[in-house]
Amino acid sequence: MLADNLLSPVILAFVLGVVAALVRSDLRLPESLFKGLSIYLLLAIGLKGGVELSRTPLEVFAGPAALTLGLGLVTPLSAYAVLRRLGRFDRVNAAAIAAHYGSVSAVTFIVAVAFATGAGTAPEGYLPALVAILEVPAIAVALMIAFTREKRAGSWQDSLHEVLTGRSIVLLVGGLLIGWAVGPDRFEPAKPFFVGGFQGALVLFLLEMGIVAAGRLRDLRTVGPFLIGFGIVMPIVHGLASVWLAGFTGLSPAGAAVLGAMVSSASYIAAPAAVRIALPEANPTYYLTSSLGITFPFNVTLGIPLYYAFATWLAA
Amino acid sequence: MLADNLLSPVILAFVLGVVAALVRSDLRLPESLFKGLSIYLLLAIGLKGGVELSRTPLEVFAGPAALTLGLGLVTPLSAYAVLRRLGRFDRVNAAAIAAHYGSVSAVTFIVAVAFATGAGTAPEGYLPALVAILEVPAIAVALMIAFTREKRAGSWQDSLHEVLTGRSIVLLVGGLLIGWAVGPDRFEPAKPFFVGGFQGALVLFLLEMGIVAAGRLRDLRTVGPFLIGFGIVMPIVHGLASVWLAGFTGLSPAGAAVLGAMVSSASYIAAPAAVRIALPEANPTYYLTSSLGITFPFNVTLGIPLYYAFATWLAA
Amino acid sequence: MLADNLLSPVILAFVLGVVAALVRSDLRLPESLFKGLSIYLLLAIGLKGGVELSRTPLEVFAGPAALTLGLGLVTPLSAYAVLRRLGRFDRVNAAAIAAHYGSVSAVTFIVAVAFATGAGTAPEGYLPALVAILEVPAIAVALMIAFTREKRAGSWQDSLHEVLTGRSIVLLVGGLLIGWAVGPDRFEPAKPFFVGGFQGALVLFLLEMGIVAAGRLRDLRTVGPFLIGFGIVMPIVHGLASVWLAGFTGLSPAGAAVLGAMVSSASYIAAPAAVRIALPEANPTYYLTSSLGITFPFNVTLGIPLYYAFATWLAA
Amino acid sequence: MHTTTLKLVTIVTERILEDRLLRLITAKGAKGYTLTQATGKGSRGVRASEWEGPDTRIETLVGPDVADAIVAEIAGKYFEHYAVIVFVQDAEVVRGEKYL
Amino acid sequence: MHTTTLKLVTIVTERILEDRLLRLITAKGAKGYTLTQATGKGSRGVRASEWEGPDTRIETLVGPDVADAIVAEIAGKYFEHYAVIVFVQDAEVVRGEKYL
Amino acid sequence: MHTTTLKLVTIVTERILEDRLLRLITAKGAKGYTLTQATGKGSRGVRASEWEGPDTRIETLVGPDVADAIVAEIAGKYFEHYAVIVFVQDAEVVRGEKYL
Ligand SMILES: Nc1ncnc2c1ncn2[C@@H]1O[C@H](COP(=O)(O)O)[C@@H](O)[C@H]1O
Ligand SMILES: Nc1ncnc2c1ncn2[C@@H]1O[C@H](COP(=O)(O)O)[C@@H](O)[C@H]1O
Ligand SMILES: Nc1ncnc2c1ncn2[C@@H]1O[C@H](COP(=O)(O)O)[C@@H](O)[C@H]1O
Ligand code: NA
Ligand code: NA
Ligand code: NA
Repeated sequence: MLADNLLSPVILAFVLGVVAALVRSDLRLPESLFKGLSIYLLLAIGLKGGVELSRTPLEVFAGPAALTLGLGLVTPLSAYAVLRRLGRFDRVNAAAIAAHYGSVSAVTFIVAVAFATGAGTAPEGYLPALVAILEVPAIAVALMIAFTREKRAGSWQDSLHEVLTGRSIVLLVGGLLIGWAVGPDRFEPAKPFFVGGFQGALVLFLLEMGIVAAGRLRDLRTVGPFLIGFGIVMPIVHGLASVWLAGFTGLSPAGAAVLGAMVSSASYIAAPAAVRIALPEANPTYYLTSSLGITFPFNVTLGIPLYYAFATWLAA
Repeated sequence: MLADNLLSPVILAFVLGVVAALVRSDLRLPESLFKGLSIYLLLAIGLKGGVELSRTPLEVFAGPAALTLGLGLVTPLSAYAVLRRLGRFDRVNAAAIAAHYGSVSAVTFIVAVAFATGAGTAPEGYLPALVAILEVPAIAVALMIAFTREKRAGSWQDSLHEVLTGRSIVLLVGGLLIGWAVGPDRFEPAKPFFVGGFQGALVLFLLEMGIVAAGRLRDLRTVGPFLIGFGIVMPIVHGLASVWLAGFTGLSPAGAAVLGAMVSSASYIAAPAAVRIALPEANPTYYLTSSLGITFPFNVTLGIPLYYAFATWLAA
Repeated sequence: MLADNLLSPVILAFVLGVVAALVRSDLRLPESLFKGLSIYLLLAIGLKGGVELSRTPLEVFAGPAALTLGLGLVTPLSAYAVLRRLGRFDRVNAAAIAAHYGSVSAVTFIVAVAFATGAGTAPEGYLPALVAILEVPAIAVALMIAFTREKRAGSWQDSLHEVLTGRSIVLLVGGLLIGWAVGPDRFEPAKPFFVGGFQGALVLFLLEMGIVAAGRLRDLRTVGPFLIGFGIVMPIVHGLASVWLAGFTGLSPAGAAVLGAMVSSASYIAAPAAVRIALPEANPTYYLTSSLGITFPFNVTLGIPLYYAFATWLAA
Repeated sequence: MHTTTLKLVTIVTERILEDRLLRLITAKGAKGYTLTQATGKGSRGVRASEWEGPDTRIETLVGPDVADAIVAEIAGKYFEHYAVIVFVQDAEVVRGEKYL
Repeated sequence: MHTTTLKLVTIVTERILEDRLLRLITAKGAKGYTLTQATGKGSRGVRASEWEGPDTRIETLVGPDVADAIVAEIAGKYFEHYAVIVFVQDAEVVRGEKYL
Repeated sequence: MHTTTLKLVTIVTERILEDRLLRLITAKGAKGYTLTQATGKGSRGVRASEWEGPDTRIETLVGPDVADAIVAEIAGKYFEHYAVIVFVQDAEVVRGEKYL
């Protein structure tokens, strides 16, 4: 099963990207294409999720949604506590990193869905709605922690506007609403583009992600062993706990595994932008290296199979 | 039927773009991608039209083609007359706007085809050839009006070169010729890309169109109530008249509706570039706001269903 | 058969690009899109080739591979000899041009595969591996010639690093390895994107190739009649010889024709970058105009059908 | 040809500050600006969102007082925590009064 | 190192004028130019084709007379109806004779 | 506001030299640089790989000695065979000591 994940074109493309960067190849996706692919991927998962949502009864959706919201509020607190107590980070940097680990990485979500589907059991189709629910609260909570006691250089209203109107939320929520409004039939003509092309586009996207992540690797020494360990252990803790809790909301094992992957993942699109504005004193090297250089690679290779194995074991 | 149009992913993506711009989201398709999509869409409709043309007898095509040419010559004159007499515009600005309303918006055409197909009756496949016929004459006529009496700052030869060698015409005419030369069988391998992906690509394109059009909305106050009214009533008049005339050339109701949408539409790619060069004194705020901020949104939401309803009513 | 090739959308798109450039149209694919398409095409042929390789026994592959390597070492020498003896080029320029004609044009390869497939007989699926084998050696050989006797302005270590870590090799070899590792089943989800979309993406790519190649045409007068002749005759010689030799390695006629096209082709991505760095004294007008302005258009229109006809005639 | 000597203020900074700095220079009296995309390296290596795009390069032609005001405000507000560089040059502008 | 003082003429204008202005500066004697993509804001908000791409930024190193000629011609022909800004600076160029 | 006068060295050259020139200017003492994509025309028409992208425009703010060293090295090593242009201007930089 691990081999199934590691031998998928998506993961190997990520590895190829890392290798290309390490041998100092000139291979880079043009920035505008990378941005375009991220728009495509976010809109596609929004649309597909919305179409599924349109045929999901509210009572089925309510439990997982409430759980996701709760996890979005709690995980930044647990991450913050660990970073402060065990990691001895100052308040600002701890809050900055916590915002990332509370929020969610859409690409990790996508890879998890692809993995579960490849393993034979498609997770619930409405999960993208949970990604949207998970994205914002954690950032708000973490910033609130940072702003409670002291005056700060940045503005936290500015920052919230940044997340709420940011590309990820607009495309996810917008896509969900569109998909939900049009329903399966009217979505049909757009399917070859948004569904058929999806996996391949993801391969190209992860190729560039590998190049970007490799750029973070050289900072591993700067961030020190604690943050490296944090970037692996924290996701495992958050992920397994979420898988376990998900079982009580009626989510299928595949769905629980994907939710685990989501909660365990660290944001590297929405959160960095928001944190940069609200907490400019925080050091980007910490939060970018841990979320992008450690947690993301860990999750897409080893984490997702782990959450999936745990979910199926729980269900058995 | 109106709901059918308004609830398509294409239209809702346009709305999402408008909303994203209004909440000042950072969502924007990278410029190069938007340009790339426009190249793809124009080439795709050219190719599909050409393939269809290769199996259309000349006598079937001749009538609609002649009508389209005629409308391309007449509509700039009617628009000019209205703008001068009722709108009290000066010659230059009236001619500039008339060039836009005589020419055609390829995206409106595409949306109209998608609408008619979605409504169950595919229009004639050779219609893209009519788009090519409709694009240039109106611009030439309108510039001729502007250049007859006075000396002008711009050059109208330059401007004609601009339209004739412009992206839209080269891709449309080039695509038509290629599609016509290769025929259905040899086009087969390129079909998944150009036909399968078409609707989805259109969704992405209209998302950005929404953002661009929203940028024109703030100028609505500048252009005044007359131009707002003109941007809605003129298309209705041109559109309904064309639908009615199309009936006499043997076009199906669906084809007539699409021709109506084409004729009613206002150019915002070819015409603005040509007019900017030939008539630099004309105020771009007038012609861009009316064509892009008023007529385009009106047509893709309400106009197309109206022309379609009229066409089916006429045929019944 | 020639008509079959000339009337394909891919070739006609190339012609359209040339025409667009000649009439000075503003049509150009944005640079980032062109680069993105080249990444897509190279990765796609790598992946497809790797998947095929995973089910090809080594003994089937060994013969063609050895032949390809041999041709990669010999063709730069034959090209160099002709350029020095008959063309009276100085050592540097002769070596520079020889590097291009020994190496390979991936797009010519793709067009040849499309042609053979269109003609009804798909060539061996593992051929992309041969493209990777053919790309580098010729450049190394040609640079070695240039560096043996004299001190040079450029650095040939730098240059080799450039080719080996260049986009083409990383994507081709990386794609081959990924495709080989994942095998046909796990590649399935990425197929619509990488296989279904391939031909259409190629149409768009060749449109821009036409525009780029047309830009080289104005230099035809500068390079003189010898190089024009060389750009047509050398590929024919290399191509026919390769087709003939390929017959002894067990390659099918279609495969032999494609190998002929590969060997006959002149690089215009990897080689120019490497040569510019190793041999800055060489005049880019010579090597770019001959490879891109003469040999590429010749091969995709007339050359490929010729090699194919010769291969089927040999087999009959 | 009658020309005016104005100050050309060039700012290179992380993309995330673009909107904020444009508001700042407009508030200080700049009548216009020109933006180009840039990348760069200075004392701060990392950018908050690598795919938000690289840096932005802002040029604005202004009078000397406006130039001073812009430079002072940016130095005070952004030098400490953000990657930003500002430099000022003279430039001869035709009909430069328009920009004052 | 021997250097020459030349004039660096910078023009920012709507994309649609790019070809025309390049012909103009070449005709006036410029030996070369450098183009970058730009966007901007000035007194004229609207661009003719938003997706034709934004503005273009043209730099050309020329002698003082050529600089004057370019500036005068652009001011005369394009200032009234188009979005365009032109400014001139000094620049030290190595082997600058090549550009005269 | 306290400013320092530095040299702004601008280099426009073929993309293929980008890495090499960045190493060169860093080796000569530049503390940072700004890159923008450019295209251009000069005495050499052709670029080695048209789709490697067009030219690159490098700006670096440095002290006068570093500026001289950069200009001399580029002139010596690259002027003969490559398309490259270098020019130097003065620029007032706030807290300019950082770049020395
Ligand atoms: N010496 C320099 N010359 C030119 N640009 C610089 C220099 N130093 C920094 N920059 C630019 O300013 C940005 C921010 O620099 P810094 O604040 O030092 O990280 C960099 O990304 C570069 O684009
Ligand atoms: N004060 C300024 N500083 C820098 N660039 C300007 C300024 N004013 C205008 N521009 C540029 O020149 C273009 C045309 O300006 P305008 O003719 O005033 O609309 C704008 O799009 C900007 O790119
Ligand atoms: N007179 C000039 N003014 C501005 N840029 C120039 C000039 N001449 C050349 N360039 C730039 O320098 C590059 C190399 O020029 P060259 O070495 O003359 O081919 C060109 O591609 C242009 O971008
Ligand atoms: Na999380
Ligand atoms: Na019209
Ligand atoms: Na070859």
